[in-house]
Parts: sequence; C-alpha cells; structure tokens
Amino acid sequence: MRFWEKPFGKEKPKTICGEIHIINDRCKGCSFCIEYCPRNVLEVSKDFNKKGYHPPIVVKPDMCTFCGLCEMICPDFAIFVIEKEDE
Amino acid sequence: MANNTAQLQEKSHPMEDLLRMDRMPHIWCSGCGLGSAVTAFVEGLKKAGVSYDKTAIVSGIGCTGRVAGYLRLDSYHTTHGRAIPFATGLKLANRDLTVVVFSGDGDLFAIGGNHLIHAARRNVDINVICVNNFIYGMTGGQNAPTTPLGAYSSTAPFGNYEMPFNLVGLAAASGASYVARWTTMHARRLTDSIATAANKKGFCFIEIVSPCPTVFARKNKGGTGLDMLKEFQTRAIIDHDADPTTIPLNMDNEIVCGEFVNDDRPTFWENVQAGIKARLEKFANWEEMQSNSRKISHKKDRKYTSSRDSSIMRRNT
Amino acid sequence: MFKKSRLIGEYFMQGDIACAEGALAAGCRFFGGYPITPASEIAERMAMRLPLLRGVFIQYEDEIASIAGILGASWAGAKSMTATSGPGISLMTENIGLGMMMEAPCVVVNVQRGSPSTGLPTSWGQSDMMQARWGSHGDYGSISLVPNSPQEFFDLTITAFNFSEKYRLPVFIMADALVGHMTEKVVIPPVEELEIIDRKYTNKKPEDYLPYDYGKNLIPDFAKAGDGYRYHTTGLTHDKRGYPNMTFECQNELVPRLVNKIKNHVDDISLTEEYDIEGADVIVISYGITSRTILPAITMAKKKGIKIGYLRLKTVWPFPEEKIRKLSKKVAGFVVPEMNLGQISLEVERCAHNDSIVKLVPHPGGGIHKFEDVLHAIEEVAYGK
Amino acid sequence: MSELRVKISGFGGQGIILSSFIIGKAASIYDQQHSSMTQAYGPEARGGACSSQVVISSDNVEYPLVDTADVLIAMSQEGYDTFLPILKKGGILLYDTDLVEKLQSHKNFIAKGIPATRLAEELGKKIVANIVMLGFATKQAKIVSPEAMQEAIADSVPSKFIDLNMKAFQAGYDYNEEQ
Repeated sequence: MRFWEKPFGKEKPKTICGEIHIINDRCKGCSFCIEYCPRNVLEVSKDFNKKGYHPPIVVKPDMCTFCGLCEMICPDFAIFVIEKEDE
Repeated sequence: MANNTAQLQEKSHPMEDLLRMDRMPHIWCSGCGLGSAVTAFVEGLKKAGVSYDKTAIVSGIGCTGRVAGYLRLDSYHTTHGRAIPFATGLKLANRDLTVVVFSGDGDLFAIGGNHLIHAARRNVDINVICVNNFIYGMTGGQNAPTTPLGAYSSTAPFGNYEMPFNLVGLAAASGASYVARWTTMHARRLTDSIATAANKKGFCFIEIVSPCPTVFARKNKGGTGLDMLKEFQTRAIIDHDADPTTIPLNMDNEIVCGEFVNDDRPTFWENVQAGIKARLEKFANWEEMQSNSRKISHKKDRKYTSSRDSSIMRRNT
Repeated sequence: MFKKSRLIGEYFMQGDIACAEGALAAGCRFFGGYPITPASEIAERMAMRLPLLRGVFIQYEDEIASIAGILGASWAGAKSMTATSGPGISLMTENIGLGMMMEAPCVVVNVQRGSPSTGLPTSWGQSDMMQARWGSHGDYGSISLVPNSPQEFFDLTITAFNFSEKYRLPVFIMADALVGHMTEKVVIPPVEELEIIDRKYTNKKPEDYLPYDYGKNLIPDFAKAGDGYRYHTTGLTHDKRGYPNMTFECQNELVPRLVNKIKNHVDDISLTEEYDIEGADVIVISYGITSRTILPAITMAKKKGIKIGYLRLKTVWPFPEEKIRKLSKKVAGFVVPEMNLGQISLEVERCAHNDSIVKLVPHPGGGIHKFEDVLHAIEEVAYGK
Repeated sequence: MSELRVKISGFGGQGIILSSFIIGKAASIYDQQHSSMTQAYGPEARGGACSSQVVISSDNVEYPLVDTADVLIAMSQEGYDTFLPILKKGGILLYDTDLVEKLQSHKNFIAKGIPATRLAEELGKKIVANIVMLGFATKQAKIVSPEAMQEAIADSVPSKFIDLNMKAFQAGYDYNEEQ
C-alpha cells in the first residue's frame, strides 16, 4: 500500500555521507588519509598539533561518501567517520 | 571549520573498545604501517564476530611486539622470538580461546624461525600475523632475515649480502592451513583475510608488508611512509593463484599479494584426539590391565606411611 | 576409563616416573618438553598418562619453546611443567626470567648430569645449583627443591607445584641423574590425603581488576585468559596495570617485590631435615643424592667419637640463612660435601662468616664422594678446634 | 638390620635391567622389605656391557650403590671379569655356564653355574634367560622369597608371556648343579 501512496521516485533517494572526526593531537602527520581519500575531502592543515605535526583538515565535508578508507589506513587511530544521512 | 572539528573531537573513536586508550599515543613513528595493521586487525576481529573476552594476543619483541600492549584483549608481551610457543601453550591449555600472534619479521623468522615452521608443521590452531618491514626497526635498522639482497641496513653498510626469506613460501611449505600476503595499503582485503583466519581452524599465516620510513626508507632512499605506500601501490599485484614459494620480495620486483593457501588439514589437537581414541580402542583391555596390577600391589593392610617418614639417619640416631 | 587412570598404592618406581606421577597428583595438566638424558623418562611418562587425564602433552621443537609453552599454558589456567637437564636449562633461562617477571606459576625439573656443556649425559652431578638461583639475568626470588629418593621426588614435585601456585613463580626441582634413574618403592596416597594448593584467582570484577595489584603478602591475584579480564602482561618493567613503565620508581617497586615475596616467606618455603644438631661439634650440610652417598662417612665419624650433626636441605633456594647463622655460633664448623666444586658451600661460608669454619668436600660429578675424603674433612674440622 | 647387595651384569638386550627391577620389586612390594635399584648405562646400551644393582634392606636403604656385592650375577664373560673384584668374601657368584667360560679361582666365595640361556632356548624363547637366572638366584642365593619373586615377575612382563616366564622361573628354581 505504501508504494501506491508514495510513488517510486517521488521521494528523494537517500545518499549516504560521512562525518569525519579528527583527533588532532593523536595525528603524526603521515598524510595517508589525505592521499588515499578518493574524493579529496581532506587537506593538510596549516596549524600544528601538540606534537608539531600538521593534522589533516576537512575541506570538502559534503564530498565524503562514508567509504571509511581514511579510518582504515590511519596508523594513529586519529581519524574516523560516522555515517550521516543527508537531509 | 576549526570550531566544528573541535566539537567533533569529543566523540570517541569506534575502535576504542578494543584499544587501550590510556596508552595512546603509541610509540610507532609517523608514517609507520603498524597502526594501519592494527586497525585492520581490530576491524577483522569485529567482522569475524569472535568474542573479545575469548581472544588472546601474544607478541614478541620489537616494534610489532608492542601491538599486544595496545589491544584491550588478554595480551601477552613475551620474550624475543618465543611468541609462537607461548601461544601454542595458551591455546592448547584453553582450546576455547582464539589465539593470535602479532609480531615482526625479525622476531618470527630470525630468532623465532624454528618455532614458526614447527607450529605450521603441527598445524596448531593459532593465527600468526607477521608485519614485514624488511628491517629491525626498534633496535635501529639492522639487517633482518627479510632484508632484500643489496638493501642497506646499519649492519649491511655495503648492501645486504644475504638472500632474504620468502615468508609466505616458508609458511606454506611448512604446512600452514592458510597463507596470505597483503600490504598495509590493502586495508580492506587485509581485514577480510584477518576475519577469515580468525574463524579458520589450523595454523593461519598472514604477512603484512609495511612501510618503515624511519630506518628502512632512510637507508634505502625510500622517502616518507607515504612514498613507500605509493611504491607498494605501483608494485603490488593481486594473484590468489600464485605459488607462494615462487614470489619472493626484492627491492623492486612485483609484490604479489593474495590468499595463496586455504586448506583444511586436521589440526594438532584433532590429530591428538583421533590418535588417542584409536589407540585406546585397540587396547580395550587396557583398563583391565591397570586394575589388575593395582589389585596385586594395593593390599589393604599396608599403611601408606610406611616409607614416607624418610628418616634417613635412623640407624645413626 | 579416564577417571580410573589415577594410581594409588605402592609401586616400585623410577625417580623420573615418580616425578611425573607427583605432577599428575598435584594437578598438572600440561607438559611441554624436549627429550634429554636423564630427564626423558618424565616426558615419556607424561605422554602416556596425560591424555588419559584429559591433559595436554606436547613435545616441542626445543627447550626454549618448552618453557615458553608452559608459561602460555599457565596463563590459560593450567598447572604446567617441563623437565630437562643442564643443557636444556641453559636454553630456558631467558624465559624462566620471563616467568619470574610475569609471575606465571609453573614447575621446571632439572635432572642434573655431569656438567658443563654436554658433560656426562648418563652420569650425575649437582653443579647447576647456582644456575637455579641466578641463571636468568636480573634479580628475582627463586625456589629450588632437591629430592634424594624417588619417593621424595614424588613428594617434592607436589610441593613444588604448591609453592609455584602460592607464590606465583617458576619453581625448580633440582634432582640428579642418580635419583632420576633410581628405582625404589614409591607410595602414592589417595588424592584426598595430599595437600594441594591452587593459585588464588581474583574475585574482582574485570573493570576493577589490576593484574599486578598486591596485598600484604606481595603476591598478586591471578586471572586467566578467556575470563573477560582482558589484562596485559609483559616482560618489561610494568606497573600494577601490567603496562610497561620505564621509570626508576616502577622498577623500584616491582623488582624488590619479586625478591621479597620469597624472602618474606622463607620460613614457609624452607624444608630441612636435622639429626643430632643439639650439642654437635661438626655439622654436615648436604642435599640431594649426596646426602645418602656420604652417610657411611658419618657413621665412621660417629664411631670415632666425633659429635656430629647432620643437616639436609630439601629446599636449597631460598637458602636458610638464619638457621645457618644461628648454628654457626654454636659449632666448630660445617662440612659441605657436594657434587660440584663449591656452590652451596659459598652460601654456608657467607652465613657462617667469622663464627665457624666451613670445609667444602668437592666432587666434579660422574661418581660419588670417597668416604675417606668426607671423613678427613670432618676430622679436620672436629680436631682443628 | 640386614642388607643384601646384588650386582647383575651382562650385555644389553639380555634383560639385565629388568632382572634387577624384578628383584627390587619383589623385595619392596611383595616381601615387605626396602630396596633400591640403580642402573648404569651408556650410549653403547644395545649389545654393549650393561650392569645394574639392587640393594635390599630390612630398613630404608640409605646408601644406594653397590661397591661390594653380596651376590654377583654374571650373564657374560665381560661382566664376570669386570665385577668379580667387587664380590665380597663369602659372597655368592651365579653365572651362565655357556656364556662365562673362563673362570678364575673361586676360593673366597661360592660359585654356582646354570646354563640359563640354553634352558631358556629349550623353553622356546631365548629372552627369558634372565628369568631362568632369577629362579636360580631365588633358590641358591635366597635373595627374596619365591612367592614374591613370582608375583613380581607376573607383574613386570607382558600378560601374554606370564606362563612362559613362570615356566622359566621354575626351570631355574629347580635346576640342580650336580645334574
């Protein structure tokens, strides 16, 4: 019944996107996440963290597709992504 | 944006239930692949669905030897090279455990090489994850049994003269049930491999090729960790059908990755049980023999204390 | 069938086999070892008996793996043991240190042979006594028990397990080839008549548990792998959480505790046998098989009218320092016959200090003391007064 | 307190160690005595010289070695030659007449021979020669009681061969030198 009420295509299809969290002071500035992000969401920040490294910074938050590669490849457990529904 | 990031930091990393956060940050260098390997391991464990309470991790000595200390599992940081026999004892004395050895190439294949081949031969039900960075990292870049021919190290200033071990070939030839090789760049495939191994019976061996920017790259003009990772990316190919004994790692050849062996062989413990059962059935009168000999030797009127007061000097006193 | 395979009664049994049976009676259910004369019979017996008691026997690729394996099994909650001879102990020493540092209970049997190196494989000696105390690098308290007959080999194996469980450390049994290959009557009592001590498991919840938190007795409570405690343990200097801590403060708390947990309990651990100590002029101190092979000399000395007392050490480490100090104030001297060129006699000398003389009767192993040599030493001490 | 020190010698494979094990077992388990058995073997165990020793005592055995023997059992010429000097005056020598041929003067002790190996062969198995010798020793040297010896033999050999071993024991026990 629901399908009759809401015809296919009427509702905007959900897109999965991610919300990137960076734990700045844990980062050792290896740039793995920046290099391997398929959609270039991250960039090297100009700021230093406590240890004198340049942590990444999210520059294109809307481009994140929650692929999780940055989280997987980060050797310092300093970055993670949480699934977020796009409104 | 900066504001936003600060706010987001309050949320905790999803791996924190399996990491000892009170020990972070870890001691590994910037650009080292070990952290990625640990992430893959944690994700692999989650994927495998094993109970964390029933998972034990054993490490030897070295950079990779510190892994046990960062994982919130029953974790044992043992002596140099002896993680595998320790893990064998742990597993055999409590067969409910999933026992993982996480150690480096020097620990597992130089000082501990004998233990590795014998554990693989026995097919003890443990998983061995070897992080191969081609060099001794913690002690300052000395030659390892995996250092490629011609590569420089602090004990090979003229280039390494020795042929390196092909780890997957050695493990497969020794009889491992599962053998795979990945680089830290193959994060997802590595995770899958670790999950497969966690649920697989028998001796499972996974080699993780990992960048060591601080000593290996510096001595061999490898650049940063990122440069090494990029190099792995260009050199790595995936070939599950490759014969593991024919794919050694050199300075510039292809890094053949894949799951090379995935067999089902009876494990050590299965063989033990089968052997005992067969033997006891053959000698069904064993029990009878035992009770017979007891009947003769165990007379009622004899005191148990007869020779227990070992007063050796009775004659003299 | 599995339950019935416990032996009770009197048996004419070899020392090595009595040791294996003692271990089983004490509850040992994991044996990892590597064959070596004259200790192989222990492994052979365990291989036959352990499967019937649902235990695990594994012949490892070498002695290093054996000791590492029994430490692993110990952390899984099993009472575990290995047996070897001098060359094997030399290989094991590093991991014995790990056991001391991690405080993993287990028993290491050394059936001593003539040494050093390969020495006299089929003959006997007592020259590994200091190795049992100081073998692994670093400071730690250690316990060594020395049997002099198959029956005592059986009894002391049980005691060794009790001490290891109680004080949480690898405990040595320093037998020798003669005791190991000697066959005598061994009485195996029903298990109810034996005193068996098990390690103290923690009753704390996992979130409150600290693996190296200790009480007055300096011994931490145990938690085994797989019980959800998810603790860390390491051979590095560690704090109460088991985490590596490279500071002087931590080292200064941990290492003295490893020594003191034994030192403070010497009275409980030290087992000796004394005869005619009261009013003696000369006291013979001996241990292991030597305590039997020199007896004719003592009988001879008695016949000559020498007031001779006799002290036999069943526990050599920790050394009964106080006892010897007290005795040294009363007697003219000590005679220490041992099958080495002076190891325990050094300890006696240290304790006797300036109060009395100490006469070593050395023997390199591979035979037994000549009675005349022992008698001569006794006379020297008695008449030199 | 009485003590009896027995030395058994021969070559590897003759069951020398088993013989002394059986004597010790008979004494300590079935005869209510105390006994201590020690063995000497080297790498040359098979076919080489082999000896073992038992001390039987009414009290705890203190000194476990046999420096002077009350009874010497010689199952080979080499064993005879090596250990004859430790046999004390008035002691008993028991030897296999086929294997020990060059005898010295036996003035100081009692010597009794038995063709143990030949008798064992007649019974069908050469390997029971040691049990024949034990039967002979039980009778001639009164090491332990015959009942205890029989029980100890039955307890120490494979159950299939108990009958054969009992026959061997009897053959040795009944053997009369003057025959």
